[in-house]
This record gives sequence, C-alpha cells and structure tokens, in this order.
Amino acid sequence: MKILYFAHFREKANIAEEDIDLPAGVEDVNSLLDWLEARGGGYTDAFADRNHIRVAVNQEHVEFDAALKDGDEVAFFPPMTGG
Amino acid sequence: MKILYFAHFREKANIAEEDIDLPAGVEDVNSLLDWLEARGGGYTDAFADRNHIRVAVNQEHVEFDAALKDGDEVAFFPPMTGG
Amino acid sequence: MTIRIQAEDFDAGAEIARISAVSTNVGGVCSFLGLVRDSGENSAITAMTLEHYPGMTEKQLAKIEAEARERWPLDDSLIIHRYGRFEPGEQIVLVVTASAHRKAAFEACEFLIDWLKTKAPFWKSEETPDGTTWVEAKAADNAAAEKWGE
Amino acid sequence: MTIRIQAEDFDAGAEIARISAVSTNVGGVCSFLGLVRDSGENSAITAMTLEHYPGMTEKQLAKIEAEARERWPLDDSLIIHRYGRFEPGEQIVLVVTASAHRKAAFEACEFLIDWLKTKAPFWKSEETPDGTTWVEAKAADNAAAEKWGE
Repeated sequence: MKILYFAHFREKANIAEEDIDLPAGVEDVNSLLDWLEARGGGYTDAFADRNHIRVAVNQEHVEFDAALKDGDEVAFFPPMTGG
Repeated sequence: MKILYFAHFREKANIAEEDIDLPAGVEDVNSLLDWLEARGGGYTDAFADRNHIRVAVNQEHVEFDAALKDGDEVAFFPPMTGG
Repeated sequence: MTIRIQAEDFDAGAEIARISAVSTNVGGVCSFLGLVRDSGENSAITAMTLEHYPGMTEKQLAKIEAEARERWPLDDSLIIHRYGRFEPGEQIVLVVTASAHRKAAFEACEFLIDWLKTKAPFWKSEETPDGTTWVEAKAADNAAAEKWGE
Repeated sequence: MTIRIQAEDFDAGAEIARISAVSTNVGGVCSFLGLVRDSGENSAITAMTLEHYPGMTEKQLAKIEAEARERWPLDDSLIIHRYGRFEPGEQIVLVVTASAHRKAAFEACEFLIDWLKTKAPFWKSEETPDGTTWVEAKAADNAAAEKWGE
C-alpha cells in the first residue's frame, strides 16, 4: 500500500510518500489512522487530531469508514485551499 | 430645441436630428409626442403607438411627464439592446 | 476606471493584463467578452449593426461604473463597447473588474454587463437572409438587470 | 475542454482569444484570473507556494468540468492551475467559459472557480515576515461551493 502525505501532514510526519504492507488489523481509513498515530513521533503529532484530516483512496475523496486493501494508494491532506 | 431620433424612430420619421422652436402648447414630453404625431406621415407612423417609446431629455432617461423648455435636447428611441 | 465607446476593435488580453497589474492587492480579475453570434431567435445572422447615442452613452456608463465602485470594493474596472457593423465572431463588448476577492469581481462584472444590455443607449439591428430587423429588448435581460435593484 | 496543471506561466489573453473563436455560436466568454495578493488576513505576504496531488488533481478537475458541461450549455471551457512558488502579482489560476448566452458563461465560470477553491487537491502556504504558514480553508469559500449543490 502506498501512503502519500501532503501539506502539514508531510511536514509533521517528515515524509512525502512511503510503501508499506497493509498492517494486520487495518481494514479501513479509521484503523489506518489508529495505526499511524500509534507509530509515535511526527506521525502521532500529525494524526492525533482527526478534525482537519481529509483522505483520498486511489485519488478519490472518501470518508474514514472507507475500506482499504493492499495495493491501494492512500493520501492524507488538510482541507483544500486552491484557486 | 434639438430632437434626436434613433433606431426605428429615425427610419420611420426619416430624420436623425432636427432643430425646432418649442411649439406653442408643448410643455412636456407627452405634449411633444402629440405634436409630433399630428405632423402626419412618418412621424404619425413612428409616434402613434406610445408603448415602446423611450425618451431622454438632455441625455437623461425621463418619463413622459418630464417638463420641456426651449434649448433642451430631446431624444426618442426604443428599449435599449446593447451589450 | 476606463470607459471607451469606439468603432475600432480592441485587444481583450492586453486590457485584462493591464488591469491585473494595477495593484498587488488584486486577487481576482473577472471579464466578460461579448461576441456577434451567427444565430438569432429565428434565423441565421449574417451581420449586426450597433447604433448608439453619442454623449448620453458615455454619461450613462460613467454613472453605472461609479455605482459599481460604490457597491463593490473594486481596484479597477473597464468597459469597452463598440458601435458600427459587425460580422459573426467579431468582438462587441468587454467588461473587466478587478478586486481583492473573487465574489466582488464576479458580481460587479455581471452587474455592469446586465446594466449595459438594458440601460445603455445602444440599439442592435440584425441582417438575416429575410432582411434587416431591429432586435427587440428581451424580458430575460430586463429581469437580469432588475435583480440588482435601483 | 482543456485542463492544464502546470508550473509555467500562461497567456490569459491568448487563451480567451482561442476560446472566443471556437464557434460563431459563442455569444459570451467569461473568464476569471486569480493572482497572488500581497496582503493576507493578518500580515503582508512576500510569497506563496502551491502544492498539489499530481494525478488526483487532473482527475478531479476533469470530473468537475464534465459536471459544468452537463449543467450549462457551454461551447468550450478551460481551467489552468499552476503549482510552485509565486510572488505577489503572479498569475495562479485561469478559468474561461464560452456559451451562446452570458448567464450560462458567468454561472459556469463561477461554479468552476468555487469548486477549485474547495475541492481540487491544492494547498497554499504563505511566506510573511513572521514565517511560513499553511493557509486555512475559508468558511466563505465552502459556503460559495455549497451553493451549487452536489
């Protein structure tokens, strides 16, 4: 599974992109967020507050209950501010 | 008094612009319209139907009860279709 | 604030670029460019002629541009309106508004063009295969202008 | 229908001219040009950086442009959005819409930019004398996007 981090998530976790095997027990975005937060350090800092997290799976905006499977591309980012 | 005719008023009355002395009895746009209509020919044709006449006095859009005096510039035209 | 009533064509891109650069407070530039279409309500249009009332036109446009500046925080605005005879595809009118915020730029631009359509002393006639006719005022244009109040 | 996500600058006038000429059915071309301002909510801005999500951006913009074409009778439309670091006065985004009628052109253009502001995966950070900060999403932008429904 590929995970992408944008804007302040990239800065806090200090990583732009990583490939991981789907961790045991991770079935949806919620459980992936729990797993990331439990990693400690910048990850915990980035993912402790779930209020302003937006997520896309395979480049489509989804809610936290969206199912995940190995091979998915998951991206975390704050609310968009383009234009 | 200067009178200007635009669009189909110019075509029907067959005149773009004329200078006249304020006719006796003409006090406002209404009475000027009566006077023009009574001239006959193209004027009568142009001014018999008052529904689609718009008028400006001294380049300001006014209603038919607007007072007139010698020296005014009066213009007759249909509803605007610019843009 | 610029108002130009002219027979000559204009360079819309150059005008937009000029207005974009008036101040680094400008965050959004909205523009509307009106062109001659080749199809009218009922038939094909081969040409269009725009007649206006010199003197009154400039006066009315200056007034409405002042009103737009009062209603919206604009850094700059421009109205160019041509008169004469045009063929399909030719440029007739350009309205450009610049503001710190996009909503003001959009609203002021639409206000100006809605107003131009119904209250500036211009009259259009269309040439079609059936002859030349004066364009009648459209109820939809009046409704668009009226939504801005007086 | 064109969508371009690029670092390079663009020529807004040339794009508007191109879209004006796609068909003699086009009666109105509405455009919105977004620029970097030198003043933010609280302090002076010396530069702005736009980051995006390559791949998702193009996908999302294609989707919203298709929706605009379904909702309004457009002859053509264009979205150009830049990414990278910019200074005040620089061009960031251009939206152009062309239609037979001006109301459709205005509404579709405003719809596209409202949507871009809140749903396309772009993130802005601003450099000010106090440091660099991520721009927070604005409630007004969300309200503007929501008025178009889903």
